[in-house]
Amino acid sequence: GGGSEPAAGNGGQAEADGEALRIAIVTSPSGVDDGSFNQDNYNGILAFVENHGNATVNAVQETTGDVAAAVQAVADVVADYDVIVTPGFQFADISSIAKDNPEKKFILVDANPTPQDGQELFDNVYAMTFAEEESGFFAGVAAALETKTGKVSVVNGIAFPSNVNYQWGFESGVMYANKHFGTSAQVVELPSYAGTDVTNTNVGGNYVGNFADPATGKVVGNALINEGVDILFVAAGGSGMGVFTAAMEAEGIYVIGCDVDQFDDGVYSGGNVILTSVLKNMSINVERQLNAIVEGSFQGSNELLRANTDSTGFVWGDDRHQLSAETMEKLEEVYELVQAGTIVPSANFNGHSPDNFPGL
Amino acid sequence: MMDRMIIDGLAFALPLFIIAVGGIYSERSGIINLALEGLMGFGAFSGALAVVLVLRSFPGLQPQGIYIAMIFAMVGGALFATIHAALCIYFKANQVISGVVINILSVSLTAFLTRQLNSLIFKAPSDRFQLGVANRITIPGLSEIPVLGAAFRNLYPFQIAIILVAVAAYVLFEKSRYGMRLRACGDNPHAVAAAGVDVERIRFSAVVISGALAGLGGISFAYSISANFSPMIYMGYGYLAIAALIFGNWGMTTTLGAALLFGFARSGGYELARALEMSSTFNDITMTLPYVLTLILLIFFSKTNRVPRSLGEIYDKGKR
Amino acid sequence: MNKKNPLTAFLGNEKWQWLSIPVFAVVLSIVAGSVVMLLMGKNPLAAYVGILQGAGLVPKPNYAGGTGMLTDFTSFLDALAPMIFAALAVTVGFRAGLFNIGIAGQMLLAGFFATLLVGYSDLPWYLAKPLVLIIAVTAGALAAGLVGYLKHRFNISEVVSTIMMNYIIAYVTSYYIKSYFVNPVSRQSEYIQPAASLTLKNLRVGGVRIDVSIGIVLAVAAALLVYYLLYKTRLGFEIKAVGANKQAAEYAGIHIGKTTVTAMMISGGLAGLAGATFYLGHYASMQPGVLAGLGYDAIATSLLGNNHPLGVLLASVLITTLDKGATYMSSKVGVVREISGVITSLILLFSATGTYIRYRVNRQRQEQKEQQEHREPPEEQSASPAPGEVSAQQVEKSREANLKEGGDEA
Amino acid sequence: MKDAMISIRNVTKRFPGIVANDNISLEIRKGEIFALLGENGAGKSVLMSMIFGLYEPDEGDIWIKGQRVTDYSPRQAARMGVGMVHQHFKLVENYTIAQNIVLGMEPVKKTLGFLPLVNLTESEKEIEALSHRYKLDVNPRARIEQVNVATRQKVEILKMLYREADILIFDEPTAILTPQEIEYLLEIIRELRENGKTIILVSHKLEEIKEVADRCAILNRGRLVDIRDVATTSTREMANLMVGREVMLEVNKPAPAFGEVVLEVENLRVKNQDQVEVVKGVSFQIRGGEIFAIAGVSGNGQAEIAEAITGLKPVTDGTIRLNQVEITHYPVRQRNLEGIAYIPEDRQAYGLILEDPITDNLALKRYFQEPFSTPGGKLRPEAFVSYARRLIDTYDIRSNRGEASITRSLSGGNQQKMIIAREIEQDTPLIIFVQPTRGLDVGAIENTWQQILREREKGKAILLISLELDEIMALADTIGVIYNGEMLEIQPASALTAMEIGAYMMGVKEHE
Ligand SMILES: Nc1ncnc2c1ncn2[C@@H]1O[C@H](COP(=O)(O)OP(=O)(O)OP(=O)(O)O)[C@@H](O)[C@H]1O
Ligand SMILES: Nc1ncnc2c1ncn2[C@@H]1O[C@H](COP(=O)(O)OP(=O)(O)OP(=O)(O)O)[C@@H](O)[C@H]1O
Ligand SMILES: [Mg+2]
Ligand SMILES: [Mg+2]
Repeated sequence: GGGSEPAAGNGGQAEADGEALRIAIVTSPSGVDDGSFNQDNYNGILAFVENHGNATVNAVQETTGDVAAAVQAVADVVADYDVIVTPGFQFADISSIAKDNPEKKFILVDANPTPQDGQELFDNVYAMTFAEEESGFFAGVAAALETKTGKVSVVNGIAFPSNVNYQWGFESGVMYANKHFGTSAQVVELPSYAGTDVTNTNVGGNYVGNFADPATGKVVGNALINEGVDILFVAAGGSGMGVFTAAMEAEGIYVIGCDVDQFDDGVYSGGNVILTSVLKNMSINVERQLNAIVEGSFQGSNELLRANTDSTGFVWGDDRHQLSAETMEKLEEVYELVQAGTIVPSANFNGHSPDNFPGL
Repeated sequence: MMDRMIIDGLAFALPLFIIAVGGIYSERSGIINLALEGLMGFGAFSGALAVVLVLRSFPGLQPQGIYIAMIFAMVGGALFATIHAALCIYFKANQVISGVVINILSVSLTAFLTRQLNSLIFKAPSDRFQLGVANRITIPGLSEIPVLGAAFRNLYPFQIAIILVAVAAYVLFEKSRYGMRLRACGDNPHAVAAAGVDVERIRFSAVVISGALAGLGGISFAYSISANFSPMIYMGYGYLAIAALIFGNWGMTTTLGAALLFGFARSGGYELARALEMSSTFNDITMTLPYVLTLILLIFFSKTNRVPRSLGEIYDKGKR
Repeated sequence: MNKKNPLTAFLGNEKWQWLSIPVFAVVLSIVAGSVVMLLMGKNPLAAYVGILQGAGLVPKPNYAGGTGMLTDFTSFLDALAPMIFAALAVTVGFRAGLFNIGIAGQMLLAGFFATLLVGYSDLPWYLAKPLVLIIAVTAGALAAGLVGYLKHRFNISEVVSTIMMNYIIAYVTSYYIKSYFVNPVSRQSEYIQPAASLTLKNLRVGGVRIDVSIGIVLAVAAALLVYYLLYKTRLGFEIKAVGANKQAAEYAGIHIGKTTVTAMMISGGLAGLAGATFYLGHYASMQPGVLAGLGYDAIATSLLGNNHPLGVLLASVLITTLDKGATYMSSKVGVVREISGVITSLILLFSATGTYIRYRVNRQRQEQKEQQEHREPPEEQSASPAPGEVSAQQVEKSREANLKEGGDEA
Repeated sequence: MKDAMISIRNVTKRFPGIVANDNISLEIRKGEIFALLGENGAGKSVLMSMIFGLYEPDEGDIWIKGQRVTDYSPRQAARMGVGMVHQHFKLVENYTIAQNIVLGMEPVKKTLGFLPLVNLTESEKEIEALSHRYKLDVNPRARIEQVNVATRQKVEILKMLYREADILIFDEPTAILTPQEIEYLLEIIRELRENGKTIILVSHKLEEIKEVADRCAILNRGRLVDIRDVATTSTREMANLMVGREVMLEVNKPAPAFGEVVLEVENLRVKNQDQVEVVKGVSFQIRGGEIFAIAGVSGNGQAEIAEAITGLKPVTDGTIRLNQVEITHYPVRQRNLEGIAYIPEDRQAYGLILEDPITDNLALKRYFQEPFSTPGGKLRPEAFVSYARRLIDTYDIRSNRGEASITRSLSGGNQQKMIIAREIEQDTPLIIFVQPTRGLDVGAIENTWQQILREREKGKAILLISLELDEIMALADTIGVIYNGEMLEIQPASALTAMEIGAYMMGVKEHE
């Protein structure tokens, strides 16, 4: 499958040889070929390996999805590698391993390391999180510009901060388009699928209530389509596949993918339901950090990555989206504003709301 | 709202039903079939693989994809079921255990093969086979009936296939020579053997049929829920089918009732949640509706339940 | 084939068949697994050694900071405990003729209540830990006891009710976890207090981190206890009788309902302990709505252990080894982790044929024996009086007292 | 030789620990009635099963109609015209009688021009006619689970007749039929012979053999003892050959010495599982030292009376008193302890746990007491073993591996002996015997009868439920006749003749 050459065996020797970096990517259940989140990280590593001939990468999978199990999986293999890439919030606790293994480097994606005895930063851990609200914002703008029925929606998994960020970012984007581009899109929410965030505040939106329940995802999708929604922004993990199915089965409905380019998931007999995908650019950031390691410039830190480092964004390739040229133009326009920090879309805990944020 | 409840309820109930019919075949022949979950999954895997392979060479067949998938899902499910049949019938394994083992094997094997095949054959690492969606069919005339007309609207092709297959399965089971012998095997295989009928052959074929039917149900779920095959197909619907057939007292029509109950309780639960405007956190609670309802109904209906008499007994010719 | 076949000789010793036949099944599946591995172009030996290394049973070539073989081994023991409990739960059910498919649900319920009631409290360890055990046993026993009651009172198949309850428990606990004690980062329940944990985590022995599992001690004790209970006590006799023939048990005056519910409660109690050592031991938090796969694997483990408590101990070691060692093996050999799942299922598949192997082997041995006996004519039958003749004399005697002389023709 | 329908040549069949058939050779001629007798466990059923293809001989071979059979199975046997009525019924319980009879050769009719569907309307008529012809009246549409044991026996016979086999094996077909039914059956057998069929009859009832058979073979412990012409052999000789000693089936019953009333049943009403009242206000008393027999045709509620007294079936009305204590609603265990022993009719379903060893089964009603377990609830395996050894010895229970034998491997007769042994050893004031000698050989019957009488001597109250009038006449002090759930007559045994009882059993009221 995803794994390549065995890296174990001749331990310390390889390390002396500066270039022969041994990399492991440890993933939670879905593995490196999930066509999504994990795969994007893996692609970053593969790109690096391509340019550094004798670097090796091994894919290791943890099958339960439990946080303790995730950390255990890292602990099981860490001795055999120089760098461990861990995509996913499940791996926040690797900080304990990092502390014990100062010579190993860790690239943690989508979470900050769990503090150990009050220590929040670790010299050997580069943790990247993304401003999901920015990606959501681009989705919102695109949806508002492209809708025919004037009704758009966002579907999420559970109202954890990352999901609320996507939701509010999306709503911010719709608001922005309505105000600045003369659209009049309405964000449809089903009261019965409203989310309650981690502070127990009702945040509205459409939450499936689960990340691995495509059946309910489809029910939510259908319900929204029934309400007249024609563009759905889907950030709901595995449950999202159900929303895609609902869209494929209906006529003239489009979805906006998230995290990675999901164009291939949208293919069906009638064409493709993916309008576009909004991104967290994990692969380029993973590759950047791997390069930093070989160059010796690696520095542990906890980074919230934004558009200003091209870390959030949307799909550009012409054959990977179905936006009109006009919409693309407007998206590029707002992209620059977001990059510049002029627009700061509302997020779960940044103090702004979708109808009142800087740049609106 | 009623419409949606009927349409969604049916789309869920029918695949569940056909899996349960598979279970009935096996169990009424005397072989406990806890392997339905695994058979369903392996069937779905086979169907999906076939579709992906065919479409690679003949992309023009996209609209026929679902039919290809259904046929191969039945073939795959049937082939995989031979393991259960051989274990239970020729190797005299404990049938409960064999079923559980088949399930474990199915999950790991399909996950493993999906990955291997994707990277080996398609050179595109992935953990799933993309299926595309099924077109939906509305039957003119019948669909105009008020309220109940919904049952004839927005049908998946597999629903119609399931109904056809189920009718055939019913006739074979209840009216044919084979069916009569099969049901007798579940009651007293020694009587069947003494009548000069090969019990082992009957049981083997019954288990194989159960695999085919479970496979058909599995590919239907794959199409209707996520439009792809991935290990996510193992959501316990095979076990639910077992519950339905026991609830249905191992009879076909009663099991259809049980499956419909599950389907409508499920879609009804969604509608109820929507009507009450409860927040999404309560989803978990409304999702329990079919299961709670089943338990309560079982209290009233289980008293008369009659397990096939020889179910689970290892058949030994010389047994006295 | 009919000559002295060493395999028959090895497998034929009935006293050791409980062990020799599963071992044979395991060997077969290791061979089959090797073939798969070779087909994939991987070295099977390295893979199997890798599994043992990962489980801490064989040293790895190198260890990361703060870890050693002991780390892996203690972690293995920690994972072993819930497996033993869960498989024992299945065993007890089987013995009573009940198929407890609800282990996963009972584990979850037990873990949930123990976590909710004790996991977040400030109780000192000497109160918290026993309380966790008590609550877990109670929750598991009550949930399974209900299944037993429904079975007896309403004739509801335990297979159906446990499946239904698995779903209900998973959804309801999921609702509470997500609503009241979820950790927004990990997306599962908040970690429990160390005082409530059944595993003493991150202790250091000579600079090496180890997890000391209290559960494993309890689990081994539980296996011995269950053995004693099932094979050496009155209750065990009753459970067996009910499991083997309900009508006969009832006829013998055994209270079917009480025995059914008791057996189910013991099974559920053990499942509860599996839940405690799983959710408040090996792990320290719960994933909402997820039923532990362990609950199903335990069914197969129980079989591999021949549904015998002591066999279950060995089988649990084997299955846990495969599971624990899989990650390291997959990293070392460079195969997907699922291959270990495939091997596990192969083992189970082959061991499911154990009865058959036993039957064949015994038959063959019997034939060999009888062929030998046949060569020298059977002495025993003519020499010593057969039991029937002895009693015939007794009958003669009693006949004198009870029968009057005469023919039997009408 | 040329008219040998079946030829068994040096056949040996072994089971673990036992040689069930030891080098047996015999020939069965066309058109004869050949009887096979022998003690319980002598190997009769095994031999028959080999002729029917259920077992394969370990050594030797079987020739049928001059053809050596290889790769033999019931299917093959059926093709060669061999039919068999099995000792343990092989019936599909949830099928109708007609369905059972046609199973394996179901008539199909093209429906809609192409679908071959099973159609039983014709067969049902045929079967009805067949059953009239042979006076084996059954309703072809009745389900097996709803009919009594005698009817099931008739179905087994009809099954074979329907198949028009020309070699017919009857393995103890008369064990549970009424005298009239037995008469009919023997007539049928004769008629079949007239029609040129070859018949093998396995039976413990020597008079039957004497009445119909031409020749008989006697088996003892798997070996063929002798083959005799029936006409020149007395039943007494047959019994001698079979048991190896003199057997007398006439009992010397000492004069009764009745004690206190032990069991008192008043106005007992019981419903069956379909909520139909099957015992309708029955009252009777049994005194110590008294054998009270309930005579009646099978299915008239006698089994339910026994089950109500032992607590296995709930009582809808009435009272049951044991030694003046009302036990109507006591649980089973408490009744056992108060003093009821019970030999049930269906030993395989109720009396025994077939998969368990003899030890556990013999202690099934005692395991919870000293010395089998400690007051703390720990079992004492030594006690189980020594107790089992004693009973095996005392009651002549024959098995392949002594007390460790799995109960299922015992022959039917020996299983019955186990139950009788266990229950008598309970030493209770009341013992209920239901069909105690069903399927037993003469030697064992004699033995059992003696045991029953010995218990009577000890002052036990004994309830005997039997279909065998002989048995009732031989043993009973008092006889009650049950018909359709009602006790028609209760009289001292001396006041009733077999004819009168027979009449009451058919439902004739009063002295007409
Ligand atoms: N399947 C079997 N497995 C083991 N032993 C068996 C089996 N079948 C028969 N036997 C043994 O073979 C012997 C002969 O049994 P069989 O049933 O032929 O006796 P039988 O003469 O028919 O006795 P009965 O009059 O009690 O029916 C018995 O000792 C029995 O225990
Ligand atoms: N399928 C069945 N399952 C359980 N019990 C049954 C079934 N069919 C019949 N019975 C029970 O068997 C008995 C009928 O058998 P039978 O006609 O021999 O009754 P009986 O009056 O007890 O006669 P006897 O004791 O003289 O044989 C009834 O008690 C009936 O409830
Ligand atoms: Mg016999
Ligand atoms: Mg009866």
